[in-house]
Amino acid sequence: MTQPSLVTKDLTIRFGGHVAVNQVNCEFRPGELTVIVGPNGAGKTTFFNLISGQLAASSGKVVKDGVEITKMSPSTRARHGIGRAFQLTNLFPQLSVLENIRLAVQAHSGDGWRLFKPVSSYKELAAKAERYLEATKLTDVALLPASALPHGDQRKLEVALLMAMEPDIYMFDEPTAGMSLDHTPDVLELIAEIKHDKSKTVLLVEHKMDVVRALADRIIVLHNGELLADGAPDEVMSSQIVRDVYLGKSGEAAA
Amino acid sequence: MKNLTQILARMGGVNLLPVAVAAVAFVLIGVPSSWVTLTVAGLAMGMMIFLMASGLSLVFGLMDVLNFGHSAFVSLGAFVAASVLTWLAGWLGADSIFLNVMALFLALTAALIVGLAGGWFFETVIIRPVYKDHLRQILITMGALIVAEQLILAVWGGTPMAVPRPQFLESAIILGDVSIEIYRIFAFLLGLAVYVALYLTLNRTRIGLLIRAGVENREMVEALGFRIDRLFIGVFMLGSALATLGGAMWAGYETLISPSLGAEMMIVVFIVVIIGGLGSIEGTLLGAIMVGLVGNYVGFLMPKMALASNMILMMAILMWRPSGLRPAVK
Amino acid sequence: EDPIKIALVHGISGSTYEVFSKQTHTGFQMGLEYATGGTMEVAGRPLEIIIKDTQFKPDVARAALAEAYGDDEVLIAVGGTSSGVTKGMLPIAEEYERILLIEPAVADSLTGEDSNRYVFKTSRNSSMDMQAQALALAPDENLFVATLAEDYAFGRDGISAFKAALDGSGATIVTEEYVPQKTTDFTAATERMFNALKDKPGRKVILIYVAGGGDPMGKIQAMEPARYDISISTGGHILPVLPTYKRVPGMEGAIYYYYEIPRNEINDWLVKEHQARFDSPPDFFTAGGMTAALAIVKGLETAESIDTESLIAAMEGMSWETPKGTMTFRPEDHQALQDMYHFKIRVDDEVDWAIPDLVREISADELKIPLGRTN
Amino acid sequence: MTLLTLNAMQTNIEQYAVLHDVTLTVPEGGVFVLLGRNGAGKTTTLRSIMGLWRPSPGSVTFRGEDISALHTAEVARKGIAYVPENMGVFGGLTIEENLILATKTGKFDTARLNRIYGLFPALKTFWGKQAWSLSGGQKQMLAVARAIIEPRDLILIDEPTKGLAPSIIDAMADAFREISETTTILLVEQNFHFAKSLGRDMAVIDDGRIAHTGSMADFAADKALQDQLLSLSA
Amino acid sequence: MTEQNSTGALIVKITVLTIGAALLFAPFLFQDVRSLEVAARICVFVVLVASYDLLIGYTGIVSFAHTMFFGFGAYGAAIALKQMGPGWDAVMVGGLAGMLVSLIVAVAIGLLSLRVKAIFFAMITLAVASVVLVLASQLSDFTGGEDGITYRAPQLFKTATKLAVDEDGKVLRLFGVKLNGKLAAYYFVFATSLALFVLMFRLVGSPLGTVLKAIRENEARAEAIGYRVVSYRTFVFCIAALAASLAGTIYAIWLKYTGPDTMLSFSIMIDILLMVVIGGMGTMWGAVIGAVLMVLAQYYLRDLMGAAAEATSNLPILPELLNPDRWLLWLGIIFILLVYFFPRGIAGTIMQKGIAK
Ligand SMILES: Nc1ncnc2c1ncn2[C@@H]1O[C@H](COP(=O)(O)OP(=O)(O)OP(=O)(O)O)[C@@H](O)[C@H]1O
Ligand SMILES: Nc1ncnc2c1ncn2[C@@H]1O[C@H](COP(=O)(O)OP(=O)(O)OP(=O)(O)O)[C@@H](O)[C@H]1O
Ligand SMILES: [Mg+2]
Ligand SMILES: [Mg+2]
Repeated sequence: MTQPSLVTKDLTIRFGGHVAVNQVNCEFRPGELTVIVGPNGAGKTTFFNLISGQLAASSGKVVKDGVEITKMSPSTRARHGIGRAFQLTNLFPQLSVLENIRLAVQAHSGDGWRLFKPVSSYKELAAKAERYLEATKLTDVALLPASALPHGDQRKLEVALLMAMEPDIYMFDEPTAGMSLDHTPDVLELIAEIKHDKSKTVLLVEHKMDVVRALADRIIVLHNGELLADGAPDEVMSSQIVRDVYLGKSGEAAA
Repeated sequence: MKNLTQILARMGGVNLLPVAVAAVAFVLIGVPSSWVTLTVAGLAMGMMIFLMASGLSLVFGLMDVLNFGHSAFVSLGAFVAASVLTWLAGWLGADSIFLNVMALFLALTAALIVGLAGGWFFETVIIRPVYKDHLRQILITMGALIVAEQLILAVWGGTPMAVPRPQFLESAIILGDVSIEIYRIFAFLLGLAVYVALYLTLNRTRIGLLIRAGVENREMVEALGFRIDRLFIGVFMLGSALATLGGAMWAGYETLISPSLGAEMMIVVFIVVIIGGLGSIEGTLLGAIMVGLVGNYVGFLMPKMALASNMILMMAILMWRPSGLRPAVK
Repeated sequence: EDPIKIALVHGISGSTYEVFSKQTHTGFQMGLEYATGGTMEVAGRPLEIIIKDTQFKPDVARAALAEAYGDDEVLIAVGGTSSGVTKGMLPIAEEYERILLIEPAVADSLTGEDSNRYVFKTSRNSSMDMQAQALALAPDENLFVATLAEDYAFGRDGISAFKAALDGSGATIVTEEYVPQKTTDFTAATERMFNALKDKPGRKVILIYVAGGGDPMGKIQAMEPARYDISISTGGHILPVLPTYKRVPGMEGAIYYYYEIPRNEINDWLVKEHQARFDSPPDFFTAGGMTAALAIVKGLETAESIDTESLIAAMEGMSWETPKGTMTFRPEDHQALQDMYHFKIRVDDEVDWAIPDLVREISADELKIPLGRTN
Repeated sequence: MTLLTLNAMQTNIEQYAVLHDVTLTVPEGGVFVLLGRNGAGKTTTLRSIMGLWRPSPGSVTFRGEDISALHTAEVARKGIAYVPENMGVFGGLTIEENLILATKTGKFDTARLNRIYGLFPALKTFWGKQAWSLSGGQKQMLAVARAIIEPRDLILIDEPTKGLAPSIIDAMADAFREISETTTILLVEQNFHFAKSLGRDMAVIDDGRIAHTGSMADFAADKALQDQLLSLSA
Repeated sequence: MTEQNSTGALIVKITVLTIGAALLFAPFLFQDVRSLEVAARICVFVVLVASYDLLIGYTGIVSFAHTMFFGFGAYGAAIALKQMGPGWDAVMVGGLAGMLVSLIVAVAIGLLSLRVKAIFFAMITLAVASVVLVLASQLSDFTGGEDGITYRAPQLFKTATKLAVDEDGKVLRLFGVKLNGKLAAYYFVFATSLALFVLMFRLVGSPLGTVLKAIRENEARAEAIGYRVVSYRTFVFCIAALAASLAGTIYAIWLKYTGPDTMLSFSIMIDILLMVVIGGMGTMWGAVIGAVLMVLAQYYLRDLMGAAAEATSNLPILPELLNPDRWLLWLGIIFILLVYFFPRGIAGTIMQKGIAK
């Protein structure tokens, strides 16, 4: 088996008395797509926040490729190859779609500190940005400010930003929420493509069961901040406890 | 250690800060009569600053509007009250307490009315288009400040104006070596009354909640069935009226006023609002009293430091509590 | 004939002091009128006045003055209102080699090291104020003084001038309090002064030297210094401020001008005309403006020819009549030496303000005004 | 009986014409579902009813009264509640305060409150917490709870199941079914499965026009129509 | 946001280039004293406003300490010129000292407080700036206190200096303009300002410029995709401080006078703010337009209003309102209307026009 690229050890965060993520131990490997499910408020987004650094852990560790990153700032973690997209769309609203993507590309290339050469002279940057625009089918709206896009396209741009960061670890938080059915397949295809690159690790939070079934190599279940189940999709989805806390009746119907 | 903090918290937490400062000052000053004089004067000064700051804090905290034009209302209140008092100078000079009080009452009422009207105008014309946009608020209220100052200059001229005071507020009560100005006692009581009134409206009614919700999401409050636009005008009018009231009281204290009065008080007022914590009337009161007391104690103990005392106080408090003493949002 | 051009370079917008500049302008106009008998002509040439606004900004002031000299080609410029702005104007006069007559800015330094031979000053300076103030206290061994001033150059210089004037009189300074500029609460400083003074024998005086807008005198009076036999002393002030002096009847000090004090023809005319035209008596700056106009006309009339060098020659050491009596430009630094007035406050309920009654004239030679410029 | 009528409604947002012609009749009682792709104009329709956008020309009639010129607050006081797409919870306020604002008198009706606790236990758990700290799904619950804390005549709900866990969706479906016995619900949904189980009548909106109206049962049976209007074939 | 190819953008660029040309030939085009003063002031304020726009327009940092840095540069040069006598060594020493102090203070403020909320940051800068203002007035032995310092500029810039002489030893004239030290001083101001402006212009067009905008738009997201926000903010705060400091040095050399009212006071801060907003935040072109309009207004609006008041003198009320001394009132009203109707400022609004959709 390959070495895990990302490991959490006893990862915990408390908000006052409330423990949102509780002693979670988990390993994630390159080439594997893990879907994280769990009821609302289970701590999925919080778990992502702890890995990507938006929140600081109360205790426990996050280790990426053998390096402990628990104390690092979000930007440092991003430069260590951790990338994420947000559950609530989180863009640069007044900048154009192209600029949004270019920012992500150049963060990766370390060009942010180039002071005096005009942006246009960085050909490679432009070419890459162009590629991600095409991949997410946003070329037509490249020059519009992000805030002018309809909801569906904003979600796509959110995904495009993550792709353009070219991280080792991809974390998607409900990427298709609120997206109508004609748009959803575009995004799912993109995620599937990343999966084919065996050096990348993918984490995905998703409530739509058809999506989960189509993509998951492995499912982990969070409940009340605790790791409740971890294993192959069929196995996890059919376990009684998951049905009880997560799927409810519709789960039974679907299973 | 932990026990101690808990005990302190139960006894009132940061509210004890002025008491602690006063206690330390008592030891350092060593002359009890001076200490009493300074403390009482400081408390009253704090209350006057509170009057000027409360409107800003209200508008800033509840509606998230940073109104640089606030100081124009302070000046306006001062000049309106001073004009009324000058006009009624005959009543003031009279021996009848009733006439004295009537003149004072009319002056304060005039200031309040002008504040309400001005606030209405300000909200509808100046502020309404820039809710939620801090930068444009700063800019547009700055522009309004320039215009308002020029208008005051045009109406009252630039010469300093002497303000007559009612006879019964002149002079001081002398107890041994302690002297307490009557005007300061009056200011203290008025400030206290305003504080209690504000506290009750904001905490005993849904108004405070509505305004906070309205700032966050105006449309949603309307969708719940409230006319947030009218409420906002109301709050703004109240804030401006408090400013003019504060200005009127300040005019009576200063007795010689010039149109730059508001602008000169502005830094102190901002400091008070900041160290008090955004949006809380309690915090503003606490901040104002701290500024009043510390100013007097430092002025007595280390005159050289008096200048920087407010700044140092602000820095120290922000280091200790980055969002002020008693922020509305915990 | 070509007109003789004179520029008035003052701040007439941008600060509340703009009204003072306007008083100066009024006084200046009336002065010209008086001196030329209404013809507005000197030596057969008409006078033309050009008004420039400094906006109370030194850089704008410098540009305005340069423009007056360079583009409008005025012979003489008169200005400015605040000392800082005026200080910035000094080198421009030197650069263009034209006369700058300072009125009404007061700072001593305007005729000091940084000044130059093109600068004349008709307005009084701070040393005159403070020395006169000291003399008005009739200092002797029996006098104990606590001083209160604002903590910046102007305040500190004033107090040193005051101390210098007390030197040798035997009077004691028990404490010097300096409060930050724009202070509004004087309780702390007052307590310190009370504590320092109250156990002293003899006459006990608090001397106030605060120029800002506030009213420290009223606030100290409200703390009832009389219970320790302490009295207050401070300089006179412009009319709008005098109502606040009603709280201190009997107070003594020194003043630069009050319209009822000087007894001479010019002042009589000024008071009468001003009353008639503006329905109010003239104030500090009206008198000052008139003084400047009278100096210029006299200079032009006595100069051999109408050019800068002849004018300087004529004006150095020149004595001329003003609403305040005779003044003389000291040849060394071009400061106009003048009389000051020792006053005592009288309250008359019929009058809106407190009246500074003349106690005695402090003549120019009693004051030992230090020499400014030596270059 | 007709509760709400939208009559040839056109709505412009700034210079863009978003709704071209929306004519719709919502009968009293039950759940009326409005379907459509992203950007079709569903949210705009709801906002136009609430008076948050102004339709012109066109009118909105509620219980026979034209409400299209009323201020949003007045529309709300006619008994219409709105659960917006972005949930519109007041993050700086606690759960309790959010709910208090939604009541008429400032006091809770205990029975209703208990029913809400039953539907969404999480709200009880976090009662005194500030709403910004809630998870995405919990905010959605709060938004719905606000709409039903008082009796209303009509509730407009914009995509309530977005981001909800399956078990909660079930609970929500039950809740809507129960509510719809006394109150009419106009529901905008992407989750066709969910919509299908609730709706009695339905309409599809496409590019700012009503493309289809009819009963839910008929629509659910007609796969070809679904495919044509919603790209549901996948 | 395609600023590049709209007709509006073209108009703005042509305007700015015209302004540049007018400034370049100012001494020859407008041969009076006031015009040259105005032109020099415009040059300096373009730099000052552009550097402030780096903060407020590009990065979204609201600072009230910008005049403080301007003052450091000015006082550095002024004190050095006063103490060491007029000479280039003094200019160098003073200018560098000003920059050094600016840098230290900027780093300190940046590291200590750029993490706090924007509104607190604005307050803290206001506090620091007012402390410095008071210090300048207290340390009067050094700074000349309220009155400021006058001093002499290097020999080359003295009006009496002759750059070229004709046969009689008199100053040579070119198109009627004396080739004297004043002219040299003006071109010194123009050239140094131009250089600083071009540097900042390149800066905002570089990848760094985009990062700054990203921070303005959504700080947390910029951090999440890998930008160290605090470093970038501190960096741009320092750059802006240095540019302001240099502008101060240049202005001090030109004016030969430095005092709190010209270099430090809060009213200059307000001027800068007005200029940025009038021109348009977040575009360097706007800085030029804003500075030009505002300086022209300061020097000429009065005259204009005087003329207007005279022209309307037989109408009621109008002349009173058009009284030249009320020019600030009108400026304030114009400013409010601008913020209200053209939130993107003049340059920003024009650039918006004619964008091909
Ligand atoms: N900053 C915070 N402060 C306090 N509590 C928080 C904070 N962030 C999250 N929580 C709490 O932690 C719990 C987990 O929230 P989280 O957002 O991780 O849920 P989630 O699993 O992503 O749910 P959903 O599927 O609804 O998005 C919630 O109960 C929430 O209220
Ligand atoms: N504020 C706005 N400014 C400009 N265009 C807008 C605005 N709001 C909506 N639109 C446009 O109006 C159209 C309809 O939007 P609406 O939000 O009503 O769609 P929707 O059917 O609710 O879609 P979704 O399923 O994505 O929520 C879209 O093309 C959208 O881009
Ligand atoms: Mg989540
Ligand atoms: Mg929608």
